[in-house]
Amino acid sequence: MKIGVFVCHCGTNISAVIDVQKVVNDLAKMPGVFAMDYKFMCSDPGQNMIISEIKQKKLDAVIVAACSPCLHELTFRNTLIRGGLNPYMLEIANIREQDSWVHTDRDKATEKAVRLAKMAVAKAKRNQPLFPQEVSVEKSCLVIGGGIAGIQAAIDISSAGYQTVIVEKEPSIGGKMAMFDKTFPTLDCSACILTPKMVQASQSKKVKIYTYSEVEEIGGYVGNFNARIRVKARSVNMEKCTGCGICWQKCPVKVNSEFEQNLGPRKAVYVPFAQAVPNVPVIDCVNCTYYRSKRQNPESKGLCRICEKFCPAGAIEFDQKDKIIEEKFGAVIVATGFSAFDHKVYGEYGAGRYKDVVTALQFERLLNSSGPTQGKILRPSDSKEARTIVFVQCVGSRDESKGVPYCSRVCCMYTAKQALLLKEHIPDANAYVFYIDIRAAGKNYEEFIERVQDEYGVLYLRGRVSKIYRTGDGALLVRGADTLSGTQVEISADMVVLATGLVSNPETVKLGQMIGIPYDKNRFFTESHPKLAPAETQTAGVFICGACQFPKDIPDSVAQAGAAASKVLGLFSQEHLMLEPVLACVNQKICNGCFHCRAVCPYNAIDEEILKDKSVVARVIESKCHGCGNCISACPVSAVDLKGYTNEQILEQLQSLR
Amino acid sequence: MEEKKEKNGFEPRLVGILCRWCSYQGADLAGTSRLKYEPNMTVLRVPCSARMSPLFLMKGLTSDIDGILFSGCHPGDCHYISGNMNARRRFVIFKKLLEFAGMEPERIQMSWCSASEDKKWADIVDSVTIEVKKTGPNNKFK
Amino acid sequence: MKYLLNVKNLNSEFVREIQAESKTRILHCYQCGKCSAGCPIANEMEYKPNQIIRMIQLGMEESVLKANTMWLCASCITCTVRCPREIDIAEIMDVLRRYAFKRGIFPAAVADIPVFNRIFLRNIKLFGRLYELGLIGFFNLLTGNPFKDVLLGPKMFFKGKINLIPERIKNASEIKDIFKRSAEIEHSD
Amino acid sequence: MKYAYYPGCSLHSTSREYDMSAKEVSTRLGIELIEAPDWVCCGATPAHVTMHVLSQALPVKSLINAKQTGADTMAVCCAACFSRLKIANYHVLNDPGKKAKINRAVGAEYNGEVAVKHLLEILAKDFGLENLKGKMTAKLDGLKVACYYGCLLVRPRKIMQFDDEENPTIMDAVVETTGAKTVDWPGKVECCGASFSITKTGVVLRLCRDILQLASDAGAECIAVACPLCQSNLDLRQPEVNKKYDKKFDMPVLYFTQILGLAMGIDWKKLGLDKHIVSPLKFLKGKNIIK
Repeated sequence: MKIGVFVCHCGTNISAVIDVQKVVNDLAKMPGVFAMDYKFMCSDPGQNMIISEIKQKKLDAVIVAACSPCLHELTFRNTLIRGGLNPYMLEIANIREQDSWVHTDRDKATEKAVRLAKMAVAKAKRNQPLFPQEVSVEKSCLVIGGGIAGIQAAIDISSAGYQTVIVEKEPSIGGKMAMFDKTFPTLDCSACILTPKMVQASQSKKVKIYTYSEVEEIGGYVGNFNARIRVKARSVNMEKCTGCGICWQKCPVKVNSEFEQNLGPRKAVYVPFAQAVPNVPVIDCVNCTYYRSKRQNPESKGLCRICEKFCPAGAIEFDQKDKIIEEKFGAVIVATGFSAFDHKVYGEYGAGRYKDVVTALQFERLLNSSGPTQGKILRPSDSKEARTIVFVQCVGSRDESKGVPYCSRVCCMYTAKQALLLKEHIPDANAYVFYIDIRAAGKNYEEFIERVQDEYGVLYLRGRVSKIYRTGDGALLVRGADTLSGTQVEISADMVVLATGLVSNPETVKLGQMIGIPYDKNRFFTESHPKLAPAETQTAGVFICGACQFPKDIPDSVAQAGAAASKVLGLFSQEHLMLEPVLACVNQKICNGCFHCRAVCPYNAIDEEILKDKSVVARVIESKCHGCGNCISACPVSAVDLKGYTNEQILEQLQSLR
Repeated sequence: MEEKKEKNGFEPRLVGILCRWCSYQGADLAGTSRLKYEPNMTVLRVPCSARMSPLFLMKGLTSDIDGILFSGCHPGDCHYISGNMNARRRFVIFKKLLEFAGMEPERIQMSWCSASEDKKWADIVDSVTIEVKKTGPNNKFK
Repeated sequence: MKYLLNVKNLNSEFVREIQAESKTRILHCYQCGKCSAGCPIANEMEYKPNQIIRMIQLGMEESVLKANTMWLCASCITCTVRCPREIDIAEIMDVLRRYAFKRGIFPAAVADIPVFNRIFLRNIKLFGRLYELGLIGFFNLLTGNPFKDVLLGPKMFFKGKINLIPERIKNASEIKDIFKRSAEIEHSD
Repeated sequence: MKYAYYPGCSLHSTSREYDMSAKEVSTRLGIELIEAPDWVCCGATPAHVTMHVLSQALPVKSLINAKQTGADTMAVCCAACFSRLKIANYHVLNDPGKKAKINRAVGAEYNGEVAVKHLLEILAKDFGLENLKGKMTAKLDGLKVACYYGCLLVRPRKIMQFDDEENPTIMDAVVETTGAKTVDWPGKVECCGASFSITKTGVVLRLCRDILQLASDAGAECIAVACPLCQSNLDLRQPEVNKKYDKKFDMPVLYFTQILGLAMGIDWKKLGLDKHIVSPLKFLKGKNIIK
C-alpha cells in the first residue's frame, strides 16, 4: 500500500512553529510512504498537486497534515475523488489548531506533528474504501396532530404538490386554537383565522385527514417509513352523513363537553364544535344509551337508537369497527401539541374543589360568544355575573415543587388578553393580575401589556398567590402579596382564573420511543440542535413543530411548521438519498447473539437475524444507524465494528505512538 | 529510553481520545483562541465517547503510553443522545479494575468538555500532563 | 449622597454561611413572594419573609439580624411547603435565630421572645419537663408585665390544669449533661 | 396492640383532659399505652430556634427511654411533640453527620429504631376505621364538627408523612366514625400562633379569630383538635377574642379523643369535659349527647 503525506505550511501558521521539512523527512523514512510539503495545500495548485501525485505515484491513501478536519476534510475528500480515489481513503493530521497554534517550543511541536502524521498513516494503512448507500424516497408526508401547527405544515407541503396525511386523535382537526376566543396581541378572533385553514386543508386534493385516529406503529427509516394508523369507529358513516345535526338534536343523553372544558353539555352523539372539520359526528360509546344497554345485555336489540331512527341519510352504523390503515411515508412531522396543566396538585388553590376557580382554557370558553354562556362572564357555581376577577399567573409554570420548573411562555400574554377582554365585556369589572415577572418578548407584545395596564386599568400585583379559599358568603378569598410595596394582599373575588401552564402531551413518551425522538426531562421533544436545527430531530426524516417541542404561541408554532415543511420539501426534492457510510457492521460468524449492542443503541438500529443454523445474531439496519460506535464498545466478542473507525484502525493508531 | 526512566525531565507520552462533536471541537477552539498548553498529548478522533472501548485503554497502557484521557460531551449534550453516559459507566468500571490491578489512577482519566470550552481543554491537558509527570513513566505492564 | 446599599457594608459571606447551615438554596429564590403572601404573621414583621431572603442574598447581615422578622416567625412552615423553589424558609428563620442567639443580637422590640425561650429552656434543664407556672411567672417578671394573663391563672388552676409543684424526672442530672454537651458541640461548629 | 406513650408536658398540666380521654379511649379499644419511663420535654420551639443539636437531642433521649417499654412504636398525642420527635428521628435516619452529633450530645447510641406515630394514625391505620366504627355505641348523629389540624401535624410533608398538607382528612375520617358530620372548611391547616400565646398574645388573638370565624361560617358547632397548643389558644383565648373583636363566639374546642369517648359512652367527667374554658357541657346536653 502506497501512502502520500502532504504537509501544509499554511502560510506561516504552521511553519512558524513547526519544522515542516523535518516532518516531511521523518515521514518519508516510513516504508511505503511518500511525503512532500506545500505553502497552501487547500489552494487550487495545492489540490492539483495532490491529484497529480496520486496519479503519478499510484497512491492508495492520502494524509493531509494541515488544519482541523472540521475545516477541510470535505475539500480534500473531493480532491481524492478527482484524483480517482475513494474519498474515505483520506486522513487528516491536525497540526494547526492542535499543534502549531497551541505550542511554542519548536522541537516539541515538531515532534508532536510527526506523531500526529504517523498516527494518521497508521490508520490509513487499514482504511477501506467506503460507499455511501443510496435509498429511494416515498414522496408522501405523515403529519401527526391536527392542530394549527400540523394543519399549517400539511398545507405547506401539499401546496408544493406532495401528498400529506394528517392523523388527529380528536373527532375534528383544529386543536387547542379552536377553543380560544381572541388571539393576542391583535385580538383577531381565533376561529376566524383558523377555520379557513381547516377548510383549506380538508378541501385540498393532496391532503388526507384521518380524525378520531391514532398512529399505532411506525417503522422504517428516512424516505421509507411504514405507519400503521388506527381509525377508530365513529359509529357514523362518513360518506353518508351530511352533517345536518338532527342526530345530536334528538339524542337524549347529555354529558359534559370536553371542548367546553366541562362548562357546557354535549350529547352522546356529537361534533365537538360547530365549525368542526369534518362536520361528521361521533358516538361516544361510553355514555351512549344503546352501547351501555348492549354492554349489559349483549343479546338484546339495544335501547334508544333514536339517532338511527331520525337520521335522514341512514348514516348511523352501530356495528362499525375500528379500521387499520397501513401506509408508506417518506417523512414524518410530529405536531402533537401540549396539554393544559392540571391544577389538582395545587392544594392551596383548592385542588379543583372550588367551581369558581377556573382554568385559563375554561375562561376562554366563557369569553367566547359561541361558548357555553354565549360570551357572558357567568361564574360556574351560580351563573351570576362575575364582577371581580383575580388572575393568578404561573400556575404550573416556574414551579419546581410541582414538577414544572420551566416558563410556559404564553401565560403572561394570554392573561393580559383575558383581562382586557373581561374589561371589554364588563367595563366596570375589577381585574387583578398576580404575576412574578411579565414576559412579553414578542412583536407588539410589550405594547399590548401597556395598553392593558394603562387604558384598561387592570391592576397588576407582583407576587404569587399563597392560598385561595371560599368564604361563608360564597366569594373566593385570594391571599397574595405585592412584593413591590412589601404588603400582603387579600382580595375577595367572584371568580379566580388560574393561568395554567403548558405541559407535554401524555402520549409524548410513547410516541417518542416509537419514532425515535428523544424528549427532555419535562417530556418535550428534543430538537436536533437548539439553534441551528430547531425543526429537525435526531432521527433523519422525522421533524417536529409546535408546542410538542416546547410551549409556543401561535405565530411561533406556525413559523416552525413552515420550517418543518420546508425540510420535508428539501427531502422530497431528491430522487435518492445518500447516507453516510460510517456505520456499524456485524461479523455474524463471531456474533453470539447476546444483543448487548441492541441494549445500548439509541436508534433501534439493531435487528435480529436467524441464520441457516437457526442461531440468532445481530444485524445492523444501516438506514437507521448513525455511526456512534456505542454497540462496538458494548460487544463482548468484538463482532461489531464501525466502518471508518474500526478497532483495527484505532489500535494501529495507538500502536504508532510507541 | 534510559532518559525516560528519570523522573526529572520526564516527558510523558499521552493520548487523548476525543469525541468529534464536543471535545475535539473544544480542542480546535483552544487553537483558534491561541491558548497555550503542554505538547505531550496526541489526539485521536472518534465519533462519540461511546466508541471508546476498554480495549483502547489496554492497548494504550501496554504500548508505552503513560496516560490516556477520554473526553466527551457533557451529560445531556451527547450528539448520539446518551453515548457519553454509556461511556462513563464503562470507564468507571474499567478504571476500577485497572486500579485493582495496580495501575495508578492518574494515568486513566475522563472529562467532559464542550465545543465552547477552549480554556477548559487547555486546563485539562495541563493538569493531566502534570499529574502523569508526577506519577512517572508507565512500566506496570512491562 | 448616601446610598443605603453600599458594597462596603455588605457581607458577601453571609449568604454562604446561612446557606450552608440551613442546607437550602437561598440564591435560588426568585422573589415570587408566596412565602410572604401566606405568612400568618407577616403583617407584624418589619421585613416580609421574601425581603429577608433578598437581604440575605445581598449580604445585608446587620439589617437582617436587627429585624424582628425571624423572632416573629411562628414556625408554622407554611412558607416552606408552598415555596415553588423548594427553599426551606422556616429553616432559614431557625438558622437566623440561632445565628443571632450565638452572637447575642436581639432587637429590642421583640426582646421578650428570646427571654421566653431562655426561661423555657432553663426550666427543662432544671426539671426535665416544663413547669408552666414557673415559666409564665418568671417570664412576666423579666419582661416587666407581672400581671399579664393573671386573670387566666385562677381559672386554669381551679380546672386542675396548673401544677403548683413542678414535675421532675428521676435523672435530671442526665438532662443537664445533654444541655452541656449540646452547647459544646454547637460551640465547636 | 402495645405502644410506648409520650404524653408531653402539656398533657400533664394544661391539657390534662387530652391525656385522660386518650387513655380512656385507648383502654376501651384494647390499645395499650405504656408511658415512656422518665420521658423528657421535647424542647418545643424554644429549643429549635436556639440550639440545633439540643433540639434533636432532647427528643432522642425520650425515644431511647421508650425502648425500655419493649414497644417499637411511640404513640404521641401532642402535635408539637409529635413534630419534634418525628423530625429528630428523620435526621437520625437520614443525616449521618447530624446523627453522630446527636448521639454524642445524648451520650448513647440511637439509630432511629423507635417509630413515632400520632394517635390519629394509630386509630385510623393500625386499628382501622371500620373496627373503630364498630366500637361506637352512642351515635353522635347531628353533631357538626370542624376538624382543625393546625401546622405541625402535616408540615412539612417530606418529614411528617402524615396526610395531605393543604387538605388533610384523617381526623375527619376518625371523627366521622362516631356518626358526627365534619364540615369541609378552609381553616384546617391555618396557624393559631402556637408558641406566641404568651409572648405575642395579640397575634394569637387575631389568628384565633380568623380560625373561629372560618369554622362558624362553615356551620360547625364545635372544633375538634389534636394538639394541646391549638386547643389552649382557641379555647383559653376565646373570651379575649370576643372582647377584642366584638364577637360572640361560643365554640367548644374538643380533643378528638373526647368526641370518640362520648360516642363510646364514656362518662364525660372521665373525659375531662369539665376542664374547658368554653364549656361544652350545655351544648352537649342540648344535643342530648350527655345527660
